[in-house]
Amino acid sequence: MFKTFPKGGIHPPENKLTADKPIVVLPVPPQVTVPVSQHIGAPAVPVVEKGTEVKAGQIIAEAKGFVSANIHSPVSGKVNKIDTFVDTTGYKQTAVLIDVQGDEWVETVDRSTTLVKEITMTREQIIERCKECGLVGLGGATFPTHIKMTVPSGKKCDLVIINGVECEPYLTSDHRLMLERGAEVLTGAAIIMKALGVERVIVGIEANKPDAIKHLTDLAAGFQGITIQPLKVKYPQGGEKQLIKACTGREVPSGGLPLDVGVVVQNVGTAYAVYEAVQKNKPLVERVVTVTGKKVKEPGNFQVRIGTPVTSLIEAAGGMPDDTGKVVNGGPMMGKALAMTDVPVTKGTSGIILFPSEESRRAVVQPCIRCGKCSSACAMGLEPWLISVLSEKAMFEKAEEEKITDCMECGACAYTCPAKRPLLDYIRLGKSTVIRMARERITK
Amino acid sequence: MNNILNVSPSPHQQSIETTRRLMFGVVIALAPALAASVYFFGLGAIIVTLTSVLSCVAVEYLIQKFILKKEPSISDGSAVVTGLLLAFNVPSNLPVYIIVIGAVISIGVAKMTFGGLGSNPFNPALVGRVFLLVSFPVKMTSWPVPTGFKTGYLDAVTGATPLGIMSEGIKNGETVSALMEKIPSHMQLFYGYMGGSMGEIAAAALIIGGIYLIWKKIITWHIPVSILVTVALFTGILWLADPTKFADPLFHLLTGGIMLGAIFMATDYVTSPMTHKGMIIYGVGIGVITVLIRTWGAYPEGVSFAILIMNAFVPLLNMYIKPKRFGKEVKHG
Amino acid sequence: MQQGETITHEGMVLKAPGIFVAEACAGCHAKSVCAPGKSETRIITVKSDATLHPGDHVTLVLMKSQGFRALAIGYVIPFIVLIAAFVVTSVAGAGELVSALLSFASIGIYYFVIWLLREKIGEKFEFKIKA
Amino acid sequence: MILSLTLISLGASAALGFVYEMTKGPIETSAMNKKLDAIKQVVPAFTNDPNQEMFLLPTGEGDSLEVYPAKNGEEIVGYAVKSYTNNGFSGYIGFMVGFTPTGVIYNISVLEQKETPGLGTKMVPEGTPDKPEFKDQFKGKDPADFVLKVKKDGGPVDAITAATISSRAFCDGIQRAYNTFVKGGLK
Amino acid sequence: MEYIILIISAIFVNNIVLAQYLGVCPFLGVSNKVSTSIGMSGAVTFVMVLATMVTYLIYTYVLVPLGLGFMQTIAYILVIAALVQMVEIILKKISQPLYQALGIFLPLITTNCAVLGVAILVIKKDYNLAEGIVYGAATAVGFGLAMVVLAGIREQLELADVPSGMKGAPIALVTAGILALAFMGFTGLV
Amino acid sequence: MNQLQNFTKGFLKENPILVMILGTCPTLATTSSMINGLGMGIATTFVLLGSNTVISMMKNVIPDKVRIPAFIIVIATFVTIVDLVMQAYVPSLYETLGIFIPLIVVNCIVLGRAEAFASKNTVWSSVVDGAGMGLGFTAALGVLGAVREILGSGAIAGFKFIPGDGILVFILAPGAFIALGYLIAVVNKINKA
Amino acid sequence: MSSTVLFTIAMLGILGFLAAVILYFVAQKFRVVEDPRIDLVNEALPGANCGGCGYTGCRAFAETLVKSTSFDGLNCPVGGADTMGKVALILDRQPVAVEPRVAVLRCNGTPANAARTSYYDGAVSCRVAHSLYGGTTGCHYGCLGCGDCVDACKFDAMYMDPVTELPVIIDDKCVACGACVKACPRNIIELRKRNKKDRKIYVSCVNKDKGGPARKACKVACIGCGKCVKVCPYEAITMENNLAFIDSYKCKLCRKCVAECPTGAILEIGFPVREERPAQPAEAATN
Ligand SMILES: Cc1cc2nc3c(=O)[nH]c(=O)nc-3n(C[C@H](O)[C@H](O)[C@H](O)COP(=O)(O)O)c2cc1C
Ligand SMILES: Cc1cc2nc3c(=O)[nH]c(=O)nc-3n(C[C@H](O)[C@H](O)[C@H](O)COP(=O)(O)O)c2cc1C
Ligand SMILES: Cc1cc2nc3c(=O)[nH]c(=O)nc-3n(C[C@H](O)[C@H](O)[C@H](O)COP(=O)(O)O)c2cc1C
Ligand SMILES: Cc1cc2nc3c(=O)[nH]c(=O)nc-3n(C[C@H](O)[C@H](O)[C@H](O)CO)c2cc1C
Ligand code: SF4
Ligand code: SF4
Ligand code: SF4
Ligand code: SF4
Ligand code: FES
Repeated sequence: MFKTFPKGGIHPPENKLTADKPIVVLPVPPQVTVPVSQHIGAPAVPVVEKGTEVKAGQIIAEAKGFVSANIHSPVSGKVNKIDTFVDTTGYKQTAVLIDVQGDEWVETVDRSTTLVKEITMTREQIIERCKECGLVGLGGATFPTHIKMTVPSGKKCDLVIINGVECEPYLTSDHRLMLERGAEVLTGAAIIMKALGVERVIVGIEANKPDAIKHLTDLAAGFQGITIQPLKVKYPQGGEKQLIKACTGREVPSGGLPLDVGVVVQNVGTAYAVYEAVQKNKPLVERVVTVTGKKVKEPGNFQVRIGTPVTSLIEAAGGMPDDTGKVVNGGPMMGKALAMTDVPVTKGTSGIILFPSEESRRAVVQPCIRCGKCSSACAMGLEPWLISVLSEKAMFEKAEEEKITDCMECGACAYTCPAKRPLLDYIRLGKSTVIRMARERITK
Repeated sequence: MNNILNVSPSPHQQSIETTRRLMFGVVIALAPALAASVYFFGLGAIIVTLTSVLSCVAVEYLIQKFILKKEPSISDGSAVVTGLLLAFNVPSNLPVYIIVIGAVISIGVAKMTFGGLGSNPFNPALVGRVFLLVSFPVKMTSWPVPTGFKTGYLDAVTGATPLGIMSEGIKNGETVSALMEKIPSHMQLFYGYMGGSMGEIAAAALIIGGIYLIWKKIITWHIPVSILVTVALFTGILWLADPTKFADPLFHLLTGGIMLGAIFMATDYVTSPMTHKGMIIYGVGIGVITVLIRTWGAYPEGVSFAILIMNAFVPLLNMYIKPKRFGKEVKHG
Repeated sequence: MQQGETITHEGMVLKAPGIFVAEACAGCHAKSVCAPGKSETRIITVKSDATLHPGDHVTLVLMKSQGFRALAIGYVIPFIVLIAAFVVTSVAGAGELVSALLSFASIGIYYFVIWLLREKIGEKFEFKIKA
Repeated sequence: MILSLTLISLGASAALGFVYEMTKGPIETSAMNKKLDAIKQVVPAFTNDPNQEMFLLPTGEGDSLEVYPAKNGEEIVGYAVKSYTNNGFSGYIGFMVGFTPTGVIYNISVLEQKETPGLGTKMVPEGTPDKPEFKDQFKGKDPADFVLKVKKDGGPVDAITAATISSRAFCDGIQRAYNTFVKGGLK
Repeated sequence: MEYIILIISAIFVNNIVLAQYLGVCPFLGVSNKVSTSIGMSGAVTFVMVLATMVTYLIYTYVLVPLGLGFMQTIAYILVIAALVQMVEIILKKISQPLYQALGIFLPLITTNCAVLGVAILVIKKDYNLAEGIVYGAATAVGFGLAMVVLAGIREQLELADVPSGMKGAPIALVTAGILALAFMGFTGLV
Repeated sequence: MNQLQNFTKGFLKENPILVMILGTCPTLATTSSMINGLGMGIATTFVLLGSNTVISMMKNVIPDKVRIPAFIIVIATFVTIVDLVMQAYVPSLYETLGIFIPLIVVNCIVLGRAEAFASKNTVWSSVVDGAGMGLGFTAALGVLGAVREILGSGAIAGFKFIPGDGILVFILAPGAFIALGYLIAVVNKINKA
Repeated sequence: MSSTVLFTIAMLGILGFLAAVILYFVAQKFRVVEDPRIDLVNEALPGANCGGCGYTGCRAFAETLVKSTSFDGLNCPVGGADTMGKVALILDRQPVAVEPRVAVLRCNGTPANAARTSYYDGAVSCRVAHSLYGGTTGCHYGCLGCGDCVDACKFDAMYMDPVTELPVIIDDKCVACGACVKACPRNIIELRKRNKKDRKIYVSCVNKDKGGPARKACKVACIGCGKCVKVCPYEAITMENNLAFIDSYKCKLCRKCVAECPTGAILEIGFPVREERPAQPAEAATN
């Protein structure tokens, strides 16, 4: 029984080239660059200085403010310097540069691979541990996990959804994680369940990963309250509002959070990180990254330390093909294009895609022919053609009335548009302006 | 290694659908009807089509190049579609100069004046057609009779359209059944054996084109179906009420520009609503106005007017009929 | 204020708390030569917590629905009253002169009723300021 | 202030009244002339004042038409019948139809019409012998044997191209005049 | 039935702006926004009917008996101007907020061709008072319809790249022309 | 501003129809041929001249508060005079212009000029202004009429130089709107250049 | 006199009286609040409605001018001193002299000076590009080249130079309305004092990086070395965040700094070609 969300959605070519490539653990690079802001919210504040000797797993920057997360050293070695670097977002920010020496870990970390299924910690301890370990959502938004696990008073949570949809083309890291570390992921889910005091977990997986569906369904038998929900393939099913609608029929109200309908959504990678943090006391210093592309020699899924330069990841995949025209951090629909490849992997890096030059340029922009295909594609029920032109013409108030802030930036509209309009470019611009205007209104 | 990388905001993939592909899809869908017209009207159909397409493209090119001083965009194919549909909407014996005037009006007045592709509120081909109809009523209503492929053009033998015969006759007090005698059988109407505008006659060929468009997802069913159903229902009710004064629904569906209009002209993206609900209201409006004009108006045929009138309401429909926003109804589980 | 569409209007603070507004003719291309519509500038009183100074330029905001309500009370309902009164009196057999005069009278009554209800109606129209 | 306005009103009204008095005569004559011109056009030369001798004849459809007898001296040379039809492309068309005492159409003048320029309006102009217009085909015909129907309806009248409706209406108007003329016993 | 024909004729077939060329200035001037157009139509309907009634009475019961038919124009214009102003004053007196709300919503309805034109046409067409009222109301609805439709199109065009020379009145006129062309389809409906 | 400028401004720079977009109704309604257009223009010019003259003469007499009703009365008087005179002496033209003669009274140009110009200027300037504006109006009507007549019936001032029918639309309402639209666009362009 | 004339007079008398009463009443109620001077001032303004004054349009500005008590901070950049003089005359006040200004582009990152490190392929809009990343060169401060400023200019005073990929300001047409300043997401454009013969000297760079990275990104970047600050005899140059800034009101156009700058970040425009002997900085050019 495959479910999906009712309105909108598209079917871009899947190109899951690395679906059958097992996760390869990459060696530690000679030098890592660890940005202090790898999450939504205020950057963390460095607590080391030039020359400090650090061990892997040691805290090097502390969360500052409510929505923020600790940063740990992914390697052992010596701090080379703390300076500004360009990160994957294309902007400068502070990072800690560490010269690697050996691979020594903080003693408290349990590095064994034995599965620990039993959950001994209390709710509060779990949340505290996630906070200490600097966990953030790995599904893309890098929202600090501990905040998501804390239900504000007055709200009720009765369901956790584990997002194993991985609806972005090309990416397979979640897929591999579910296949290879399925039990850990489910244990992580159980921990999240406990932290939120919830009885039920649904794991949503799209039908293009039948092996993962089967594997997890088998494993789920050993867990209380976990069900696997197969879903039809349709982008952007991984968007949390769409996923909730698909799995439960509940509709997160406009401007609301999943919690408004009693749901918390976590990515499978996050669930795995929760498992490692809670059961193994291991901070978030590693993640699985898919490196792929049609012309890449040895595409694959790699487990790497945070801070590893993207260049070395690409080397691991057989090097950058000569005619590479675009490198994207993340999926082709929502990822960010990199202006240069000597940027570090961060907590939010789910994949690196190398597009050959013929696929790297956008087609020539033509006038909107009002075909309505973008509206049909929008899963949020918006009218992308309208809000984008309103934003282009700086009619932001009108755009606000047309709910521009509901846009989740999935890019389905810009993908479908036959006139190749840069719809999302302008929508994003309008969205940020409108949000800024709204904020100014409140503070006034 | 350093390639200069391309950087753009997401998404980094685009579908293969382009404006040009859509437009040429429409051209392909029009091919059967064009073949039928050439079969029935011969050389005239070819001359009219060529003139119309060429002059539409030329007008667009010249205006963009010399008046608007923009990069000409004729390669998107929209002018070709407009040209073809303009040709489909006129008799196959129309003199070249009138067709050229039609092209100037369609492209120059109805399209480029508003800013070109995508900006025009009214269907360009129909503006051209109605303009010609009102300006040259004689030339625009002398319909060549289908004779099989002939090389006649301006000198083609003319006669009335079935709708014309019906409308005249009823106004003259004749009964429908008597008039039906003067009109080809329904089967002949279905294949296109009747007088009429060049491309509107062959219902069968137009339906094939329509199915192709829907199959290729170029259009959705909403507009054509709502128009045809409305016309069938409305004329059906009238027919049941008084079969001597009103023709049967099938006759209405098979004659005049209903098929051409419903499948190819009302569906023009630019001038039709964006939401499915809007499309259905739009279609029903076209259906109702068409039947009103056909049965009570001075013109025997009303599809063109009906579409233009509903075109005018499209901005209002777009304004007030919005897609259902996600998260509007606050449900709690 | 986010919900629903609004009508906005340029205005200038005349003296706090009064606001000085050019009426809707401001948008009409003919206003510079349109004598009857000219120079009628309306003073609108707005409750606002924003600190305003005479001479400040502000945008007045009125909910569209409130605009339409004003329209209904000011013009549409009296129209209906007028027609209804005319129809009723005509059907009752009055001649056109009498019917007409009676319907004018009904409008008068209508306005009188509105006048009685003025407090209530007044509450419904609320201007906001967007600086 | 009210005084000044009243004064202005007074001045204006004086001017108005004066102009009205002045133009009253010419307006009446010009209105008269218009009718007279039409009558002159459709009947042979006359000496009387048909306006003075106008009488009404019932059409048999519940209304009446104005008939203007034209006399040369005492001899009746023709009748001008003011007829109409409501079947025009745009509704009402008014005619002045001139008959000789024998019932033959002498000439027709269209007094009022709202037909489409270039189509229905072709019923208005007077032709020349070498370039006859629509109207000319009726001259000298006796509707008793010249059926007032367009060719499409089986009659002898050549319709105006692409304006059958107007042509039909034209025939209808003439027919009305003729019927009234005959019924009134003038023939 | 007669009234229905009158209504259809006044709204569609002989639409006051699109076929009779009356009230073109406000048609062009106020049709920038749909909401204002709707408001304007409502207001014009009331004013038009009121004006038709008053002028009809004055004409039939004052001017004609006195033999002053030629004073139609001057009497009408004064009466209409005063009437419009009176409505405004009454509204202002009744409820200040109501009046203010209308003020920023609608332009002042001054006497335009349409109001005066309808008053004159009612006399010219020999309507009785009831017909005159129906005609006035239907004409106003037709005026409103045309204006709202044009406003919709113009609001949409605001987002389009209309060539600079055509912006404003020219494009509104061309649009109105095509609209008139489309409305010609109603010819003969009555 | 000298009197010449005062006079000529009505033709292009401040043309009432083509720049200020006023008096559109008579413009559209009476320009199906050039002659009709000119006729309407001249009638309006006469009213404009008359009212401008009288109002500027009386500007000191009329109290400010009642100036609008006073202007209206003056204008309406002139309109009625034109109406009566045309009815008497050019009945056929009067008939074609129909309802638009009395409607001169609401033509914004007339009242607008009274208010904006005549009530503030000397008699002589007001006469020049009225003449300029009126003739500008007339010229615009004439040009539009000519364009429509040429396109619509292949004739100019009734003289037919293209055989057959023209493009009929231009004599009808849609053509009137469209032709005026483009004419305004052209004048905009000229004024900008 | 006939009865018609009598009736006419009576009729109009009554009508006139009625109208007068009603309309007079109206006139009372609708007291004209508008200051007649607003119209006059409005007419004196250029009517460009460009917003350069900071108000929504010329009329709005006219209203403000009339209501204001002094001209402090009120200026129409389009009409300049002329217009403000006229307004002052109407309002019977002293005009405040506002020196004319002109827009200046503070970036010289042509492809020759600043190597392109990536190609921007998104919507052609500086605001979009700016929100996306640092830009197509190593300099994260410089011009993005999509021409938002050109679109913003209502006076056709700007165009994009296809070779330098930078906007060019046409001094003669620029009225210093500031629209481009607001449009540029990177704050590259500055309104500077307009000097005689449109001469100008300014630091054509906004890079706040340290010398090394700045120089690496762009050959003509300001590296913050401070030499110009030292050499300027009029203290017109300040240094902040590794970036030199020349105050156009203090600068006396002596051109000493230009010669001093090691990267050529300071531009001199509108001066006659320098003579070969750099020892004697052309005094003649200073006025
Ligand atoms: C300001 C803000 C506050 C949030 N608060 C909560 C919260 O209290 N509880 C929670 O479960 N998620 C919270 N979220 C996280 C969102 O629900 C969501 O999971 C996150 O934005 C990532 O979703 P995405 O990847 O679909 O964009 C918050 C997000 C933001 C931006
Ligand atoms: C368009 C869109 C697509 C997304 N696709 C996925 C996805 O395929 N898998 C996923 O885990 N999260 C996806 N996300 C992020 C989820 O909305 C959500 O943030 C995430 O599942 C929350 O888990 P996290 O906080 O653990 O990251 C997507 C978000 C958007 C807006
Ligand atoms: C704009 C337009 C105006 C028309 N005006 C008239 C008209 O005034 N009189 C008329 O008889 N037919 C007129 N017609 C044509 C009728 O609609 C109808 O086609 C015609 O009368 C049929 O007659 P036929 O058999 O002579 O072609 C007009 C057609 C159009 C398109
Ligand atoms: C499905 C479809 C239908 C179309 N129908 C028309 C049409 O009826 N008339 C026309 O001029 N162009 C038509 N076009 C072409 C194009 O949309 C048209 O030229 C635009 O209206 C010009 O802006 C059509 C295009 C498509 C894709
Ligand atoms: S990017 Fe925004 S507007 Fe576009 S389809 Fe996705 S949610 Fe809708
Ligand atoms: S998909 Fe593109 S062309 Fe179609 S309506 Fe949306 S923006 Fe316009
Ligand atoms: S260059 Fe800038 S400051 Fe100068 S006129 Fe243009 S927008 Fe205004
Ligand atoms: S100066 Fe600013 S606005 Fe202009 S092109 Fe450069 S970045 Fe864009
Ligand atoms: S002339 Fe302005 S409304 Fe008619």
